[in-house]
Amino acid sequence: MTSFVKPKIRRLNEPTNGLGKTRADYDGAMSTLCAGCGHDSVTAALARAFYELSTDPKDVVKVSGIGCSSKTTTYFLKDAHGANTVHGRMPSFATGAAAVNKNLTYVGVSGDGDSLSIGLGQMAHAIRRNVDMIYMLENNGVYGLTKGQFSASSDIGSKAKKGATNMLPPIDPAIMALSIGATFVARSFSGDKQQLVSLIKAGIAHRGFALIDVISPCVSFNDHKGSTKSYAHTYQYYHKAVHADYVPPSEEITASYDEGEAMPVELHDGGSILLRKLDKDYDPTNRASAMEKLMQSQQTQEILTGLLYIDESRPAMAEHKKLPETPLHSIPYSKLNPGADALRKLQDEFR
Amino acid sequence: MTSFVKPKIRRLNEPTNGLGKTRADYDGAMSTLCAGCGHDSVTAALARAFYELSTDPKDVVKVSGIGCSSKTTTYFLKDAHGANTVHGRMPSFATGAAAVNKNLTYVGVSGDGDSLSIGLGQMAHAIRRNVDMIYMLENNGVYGLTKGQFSASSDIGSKAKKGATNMLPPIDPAIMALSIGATFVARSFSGDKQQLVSLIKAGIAHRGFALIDVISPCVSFNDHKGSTKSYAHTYQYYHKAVHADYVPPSEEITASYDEGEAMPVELHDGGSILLRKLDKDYDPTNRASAMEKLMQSQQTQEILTGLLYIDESRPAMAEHKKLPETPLHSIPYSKLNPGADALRKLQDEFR
Amino acid sequence: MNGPGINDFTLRIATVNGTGSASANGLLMKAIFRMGVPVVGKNIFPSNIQGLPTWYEIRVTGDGYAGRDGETHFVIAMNPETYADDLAELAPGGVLLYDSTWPRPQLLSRPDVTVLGAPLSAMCNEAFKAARSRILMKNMAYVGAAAALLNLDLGVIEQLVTEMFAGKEKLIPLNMQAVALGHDYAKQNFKCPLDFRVTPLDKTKGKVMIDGNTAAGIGAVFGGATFGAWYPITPSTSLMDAFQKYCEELRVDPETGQNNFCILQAEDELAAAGLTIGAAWAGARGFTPTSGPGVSLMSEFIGFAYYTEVPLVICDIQRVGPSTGMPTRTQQCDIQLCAYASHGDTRHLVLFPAHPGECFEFSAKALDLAERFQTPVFFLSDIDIGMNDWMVDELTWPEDYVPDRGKVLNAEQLEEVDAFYRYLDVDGDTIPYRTLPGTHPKGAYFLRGSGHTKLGRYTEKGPEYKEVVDRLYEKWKRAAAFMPEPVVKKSDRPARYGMIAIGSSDAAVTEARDRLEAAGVPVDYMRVRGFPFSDDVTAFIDAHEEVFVVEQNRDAQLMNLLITETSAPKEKLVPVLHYSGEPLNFRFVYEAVETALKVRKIA
Amino acid sequence: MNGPGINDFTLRIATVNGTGSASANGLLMKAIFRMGVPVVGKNIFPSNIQGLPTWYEIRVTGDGYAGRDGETHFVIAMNPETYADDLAELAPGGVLLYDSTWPRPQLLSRPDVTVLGAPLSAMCNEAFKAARSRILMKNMAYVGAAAALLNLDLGVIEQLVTEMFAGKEKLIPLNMQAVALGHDYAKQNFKCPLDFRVTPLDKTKGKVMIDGNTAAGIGAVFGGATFGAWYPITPSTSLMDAFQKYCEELRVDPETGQNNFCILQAEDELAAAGLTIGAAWAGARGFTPTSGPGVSLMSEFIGFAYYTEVPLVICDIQRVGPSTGMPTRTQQCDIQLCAYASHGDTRHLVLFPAHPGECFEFSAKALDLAERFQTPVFFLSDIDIGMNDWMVDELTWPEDYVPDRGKVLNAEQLEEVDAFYRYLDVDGDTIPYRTLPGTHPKGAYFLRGSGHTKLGRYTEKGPEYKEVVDRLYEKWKRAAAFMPEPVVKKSDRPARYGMIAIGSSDAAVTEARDRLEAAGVPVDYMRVRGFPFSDDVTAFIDAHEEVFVVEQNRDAQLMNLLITETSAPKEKLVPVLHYSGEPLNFRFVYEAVETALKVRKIA
Ligand SMILES: Cc1ncc(C[n+]2csc(CCOP(=O)(O)OP(=O)(O)O)c2C)c(N)n1
Ligand SMILES: Cc1ncc(C[n+]2csc(CCOP(=O)(O)OP(=O)(O)O)c2C)c(N)n1
Ligand code: SF4
Ligand code: SF4
Ligand SMILES: [Mg+2]
Ligand SMILES: [Mg+2]
Repeated sequence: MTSFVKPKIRRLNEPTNGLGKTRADYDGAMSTLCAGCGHDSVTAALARAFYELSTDPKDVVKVSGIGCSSKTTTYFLKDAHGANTVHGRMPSFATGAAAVNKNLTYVGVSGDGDSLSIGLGQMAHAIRRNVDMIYMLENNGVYGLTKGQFSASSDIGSKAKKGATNMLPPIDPAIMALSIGATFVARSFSGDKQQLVSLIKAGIAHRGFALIDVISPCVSFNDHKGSTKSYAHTYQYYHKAVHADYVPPSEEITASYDEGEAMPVELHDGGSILLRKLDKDYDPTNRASAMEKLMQSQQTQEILTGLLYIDESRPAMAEHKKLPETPLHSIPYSKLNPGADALRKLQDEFR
Repeated sequence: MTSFVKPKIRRLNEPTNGLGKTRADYDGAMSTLCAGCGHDSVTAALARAFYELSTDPKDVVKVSGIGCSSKTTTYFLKDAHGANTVHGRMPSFATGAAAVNKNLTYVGVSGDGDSLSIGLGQMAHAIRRNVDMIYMLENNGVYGLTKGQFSASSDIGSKAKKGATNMLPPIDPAIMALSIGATFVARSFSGDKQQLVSLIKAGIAHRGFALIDVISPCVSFNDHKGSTKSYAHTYQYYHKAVHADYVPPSEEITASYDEGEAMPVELHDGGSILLRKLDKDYDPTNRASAMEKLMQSQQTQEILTGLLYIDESRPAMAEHKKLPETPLHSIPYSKLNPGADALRKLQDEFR
Repeated sequence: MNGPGINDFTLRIATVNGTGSASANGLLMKAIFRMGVPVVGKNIFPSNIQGLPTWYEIRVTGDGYAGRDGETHFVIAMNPETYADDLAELAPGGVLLYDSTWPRPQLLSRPDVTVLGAPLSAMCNEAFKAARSRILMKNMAYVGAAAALLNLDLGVIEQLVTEMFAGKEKLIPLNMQAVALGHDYAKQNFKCPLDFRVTPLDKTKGKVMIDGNTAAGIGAVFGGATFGAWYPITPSTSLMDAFQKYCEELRVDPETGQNNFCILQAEDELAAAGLTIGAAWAGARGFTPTSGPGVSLMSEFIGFAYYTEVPLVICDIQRVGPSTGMPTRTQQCDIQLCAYASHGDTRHLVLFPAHPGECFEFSAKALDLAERFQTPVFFLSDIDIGMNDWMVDELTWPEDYVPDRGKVLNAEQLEEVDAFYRYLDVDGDTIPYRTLPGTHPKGAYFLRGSGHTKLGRYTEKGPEYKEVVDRLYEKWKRAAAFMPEPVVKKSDRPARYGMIAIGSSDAAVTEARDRLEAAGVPVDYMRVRGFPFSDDVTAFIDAHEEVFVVEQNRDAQLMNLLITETSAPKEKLVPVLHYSGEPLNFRFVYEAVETALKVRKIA
Repeated sequence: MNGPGINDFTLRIATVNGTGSASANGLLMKAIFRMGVPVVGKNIFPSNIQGLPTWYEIRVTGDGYAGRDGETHFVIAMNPETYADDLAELAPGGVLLYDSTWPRPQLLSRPDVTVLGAPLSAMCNEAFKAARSRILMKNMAYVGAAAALLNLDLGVIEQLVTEMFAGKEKLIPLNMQAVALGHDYAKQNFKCPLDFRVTPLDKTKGKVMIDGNTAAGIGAVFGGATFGAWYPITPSTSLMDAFQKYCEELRVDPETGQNNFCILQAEDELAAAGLTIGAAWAGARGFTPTSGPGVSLMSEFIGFAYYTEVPLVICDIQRVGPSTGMPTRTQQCDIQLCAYASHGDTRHLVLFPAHPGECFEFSAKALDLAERFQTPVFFLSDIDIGMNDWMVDELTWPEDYVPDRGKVLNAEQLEEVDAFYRYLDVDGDTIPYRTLPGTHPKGAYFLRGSGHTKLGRYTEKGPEYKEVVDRLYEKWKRAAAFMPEPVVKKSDRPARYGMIAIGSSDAAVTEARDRLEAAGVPVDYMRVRGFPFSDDVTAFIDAHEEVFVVEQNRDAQLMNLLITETSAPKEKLVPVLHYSGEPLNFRFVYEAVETALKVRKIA
């Protein structure tokens, strides 16, 4: 019952990234999820994205709440610090951690139960603060770990494995995030690795909070007929709206693209995100219109995916809090201690 | 420091309502808020609405959280049961109370701190459940009772009394509510009593959760220049979109109205709400378009008021939970006790 | 102390979760039960859904003891991952059966145990086609082998299989075929039955095998609960599942189709508390099941209910803490929390059921106490009681039971009173009257968690504030007399030593006491069933030289409560602490007491 | 015991909040302080913003006692709403001054006090035009009248007014005009000064008047805190206000304009805890101020920090509980909660500062302890300490102070170790090493509130789980030696009786002790400053026949901790409980002890 570390065997001529690391260097402990669980695909996509970005794993911080989804932070990037916090409260923990050292990359992993019920307030407020992190919401419409209760993302009419029908309207994380000022809102599907990897890379590059709502089916409790979060249902209603490719600062955008259909969004790090609209009249830089599309898609059950909204203009928390370059833990005490003189002077008003 | 009960002096020929009660019969204890506080006007509007509806005060249940706004539940309808709960958790308490007796009217009173920070999750989930209650969010952009911190409804750029500038995007309760499936969303201003009283009456008549976001300025901590929740700012940017009049079941709709501009919404109690669009292309029965208008108004700082969205079709909690006519506390034990035979039979599987 | 013997041994089945072994294990246990032999079943499962080690332990206990033994005599090892542990677990002389489709010579490393290999997978793969059914059938095959080795009645097994597949009859022969595979293999290859085995008795008549959460859920139905709210958390979830199931079966109005109950899944535990308090304030009899983390989250609301005097029943099914801890392992580690939860001066009523029979009784009792005393009441159970099947007397409900709704004024009564004051102790019993919304204008009052006078008005005046909280203290003290009285098992001879325990420790402590007495150490035992403690508890401690307080936590929480909340001298109390997460066993208690007494004798 | 006299009396000013009286009252207190005479100021304010009764109490205490007297000798009654109470409050022989613009004959109902009427409103209305300034000037007018009656130095008052209106100089003469109005009226109409009055001394040199929250905020700045998160709640808000103020003044990098700190306003207390724990885990020295309801809400996270061993400083500024209670009144009612907060077996470190000087010192100390022991530390203050101005020695910071960051491995150290295991006690001091994110791949580990081994791996095995929680217990015990040692005030003569107190009770208990001794009852006094208790505490109890435990709550929470967490016999401890919400006064303590001892003598 201890967590098993995957055996590390490097193959001959195995491809490596800019840091000379192989894809396996981005693995973590062996998964203890159910065979076929969507979450394992998301884990793989995260590892792949970091591999492709040539991120040094030690510069990543992984944070999660509680749930099957939240367990996955142990299953990738074993060389990164990680934390399983308490249920629904990962956002505050992640925000606190992110405030300390703005030079690391923060990955939050959560579930629909963890984020939309017990954790709704915290997620919303992390969005407001525009904390510089990527937030993977592994959305299966159900509480996996506690065996199959409806979550707040269940659609009206969706059926539970035991037969009950959900009567309450869903909280769509993408719509909710847009409604309170999120700066990066994406949706994807654990079954579409290519799209997911692209979005993760874009999300990491984004300045501020990047939400990726990933439909990630639960094979044990929500993959049956009548569920609107099953593999089958997701494949059927899956609709790609906007494809996003992250282009690092070093690379020039060479791909030719048709003005009306694709556009680059410049990032603060000098790189850019190249957007390809698969849906012509969808504008992922216009909040009101993105919202309109999303609300329409709710009516038609369509699952709109891709980079649904991006706004690079709003400062991230590190900026509006004027956080220093040096991590808070490494500022020398001599800089923190205002000194005896200052102490004497400030007491003038107390005499 | 005990709460003072207002002296009750009935004047000669004082007007009375259908129950023979005067407006003063809808009063409560004397307010201990600051002179000029917007919340006192909301209190007055609530008392007036109940008076005009000829509601028997004893059939009303008042519930609130903690804050200046939340104190106001003592300041009206002294003959109704009321409860000041804990900070941000009124929605759950109110939901529990409402589940017991579907024949009473439930009024929640809260503040922007109470509802949008500590209480965001609970408010959202009460909305999802479509609890049959009216929810007054007395919104002053500030924590009044704790002396002036920004709340989550503060607009970007709004200035605190002590000088700080808010950098975080606001949570607009109306937008948030729409985004998660609210069935009645209105906005008003403590300074516009007439609109407020109409909306309250409509909200009470609505089946399900009726949110009224009331801009209710805090004269002590957020009524200065630079605040976007001051009286002056609100008057300046105030924009009425849709007027709503509640028409009780007994009355016929006699007012003539122009088809394009006004429309009646039929209520489950046989009455109706007569909508008058003051903004021609605003459709308060279309969620996506209401959302669009609201998001646009955020850009222009316009404060869109009136009945912003209504949907009478979705069942309220009492319906989807199949709550009985008899309050849960009065079902005789003989009906609750399945009896010895049933007990014997159900144990067959345990042998 | 005792070795394995006829109708006296422990069997442990090691499998992987998510492989369907749970029903096979239940079948084994039920078969023994139906043969009239008392059994104890303990499920040791991991906190995940599929693929991790899981154990099911069956103690065959002809004497009828309800706790664990502490030794394992027979292991069915179906999970190679845990072979080593399973082998180590066996008492000398024990037997291990494993799936020898893949032979494991290292299992022979212990000369003092017998290892039997049966090629269960091979046989099932040969006999069955579908991949999933091969896995499931392997489980039935070990049931067959165990039946042969332990002398189980195949007819009883067939009957159970038949019941299990009611509605899917064509599965019955397939499953019996698998049973036969294992059974025949064992018969042909091993000396069957083993020396320790089952022989029919007549000791389970009038008994049921039920888990405490189910029993508590049924108790809430019969106790007249009309409201329940919860946020899912292991190990409390099945309590609400049971309440919901039986409400839906038994409480829907046949004429209107309306529900004579309301169950709400909350968005978190803070909301679950708020929902329950709101409903109780409005007059419903309600409760909320949870576990330690939930109680922590409810803390603010618990203090609110205490101070505003709203009935509130919280069923805390304890699991290993602190923090998330081991969510599928058992402990008694929230005793102190439940006694005093919330900031400020707060103290609550706590019930300590010891088995599913009491869960059934106390879940209704908790509702009665909460409404009578208008205060939070904790129903403090744990995983061991809540999620394991225990053999208890068939549940029966008192014909004359009337729910105690406490002091609630109705419209007629209000009509008659001059004035109603919510917090006035009009008749000196420390409990004021309350009213429900919608009853009568005279009954209207304002509930607040801020300072209030005995008339119910807001106050910031010290003396007015004190008057109310002083009464609350008196009310709490008075409740001691209304708690279920302690259960005492006295030694036949005068005993210098005593033992005190609560809840799920009872079974092991009872057995340890009997065996200590049999071994010449007379010990009296008091099982405490409620907090605040009655004077009997002090008297019991006073009457003994030394009292061992047996409990399942690190910090001696019950002992600390006994120290501060009785007048007994603390020097007399000796902690016996077990907190590994597995249910307590009698050997642990026996040895702890024996060792302590030896030390005394030497010193 | 003592009557009013020169430099020894209590003045109480009754006003309505929101009328600007706070600055006038502060002025009066400061004037006395500047005259070299020690003062004690207590602000008794309502939980609203405007329009309710509020009192400011100034004790003039030539002897330098820092607590309340318990009697009132002079009342400035400016709030007709509370005239009756204010009159009743006066000790016989006392004086009441009121605004006789509206004469109140009923104030003459007590023959044993002197009532003085001054038409303050009338005079101000005549002298000043603007409505708001009339209200404000009335406050200055009572300052003037008080100055005349109490012999205050007008020069000092003028100096204070000048400082107060720095930058708005044209207000100075106006305010002094109002002072003169009151002063002259009093001189002309009353016998000035009164018998009890102020005469200059030299006892305030090197002293400052500061409140505990401000001092704690400054302490956190000097202690090197870089992170703070909070959700606003009375009475803790001003602690973070102070930290923020001085950070902004003293901690912004002059070159880059970047902040060498981060302060986050949380969305609630659960988030405040999460933010602080997250920041601490990532390496910042952080803290979160709150009050009782906040601690309740943080409970789950507190257990998480305890079990995962993340440093966490919570400043609990206590107010009257339970529930919302009286949020602007003081109590010591969260002692037990802070000692054990959260479900499961949890126990924490608690510091008990007794005055702003210690707030300054202990807020840094709390950071040191939290980082050294990698565990939650409570800084347990209350409204009385936190929000009232106390006279304390000028704050000085030790030149050689170095923050204790505890056992953190940096990149070089990690490079050298074979392997890093988060929960391994490598050097036997019960404290493992930790690492910070971003340091070194070898330092990576996974933090979890679920079962983990000493190597930091997930586990559901009892023995592995126990190994870690057993070490946690040892670690907690070891911390006792690192807590600030108790402060003992011994009687000159051998004393049969002792007193124990913590925090804000200290001032009153110290004075009561002195006066008991003076009255012939020798009593020793130990002030406890930290939990877990050191052995000195047990020794102190052992050394006395009877020990009075003085505390400000209903349930004797400190006494209960002493009973369970020391080996002292509980029979020796006698509770002295004060919980009306007003700060403790020495008379209460004196009388409680005297009465108890009288009973002993009789019995
Ligand atoms: C405070 C608290 N309450 C309840 C739980 C029980 N719990 C664990 S995970 C979970 C829900 C997980 O659902 P989700 O976040 O959707 O994750 P999934 O398992 O579906 O991936 C719950 C309710 C808990 N661990 N802590
Ligand atoms: C658990 C808890 N945390 C903090 C507080 C302190 N508190 C009281 S009211 C309030 C904010 C009120 O703001 P809002 O809801 O906007 O009401 P307003 O006073 O502005 O009307 C806060 C933080 C509290 N009472 N309880
Ligand atoms: S229960 Fe569902 S969510 Fe959890 S691991 Fe299994 S498939 Fe995944
Ligand atoms: S502080 Fe603000 S919100 Fe509170 S009563 Fe005064 S004006 Fe109203
Ligand atoms: Mg889920
Ligand atoms: Mg507000």
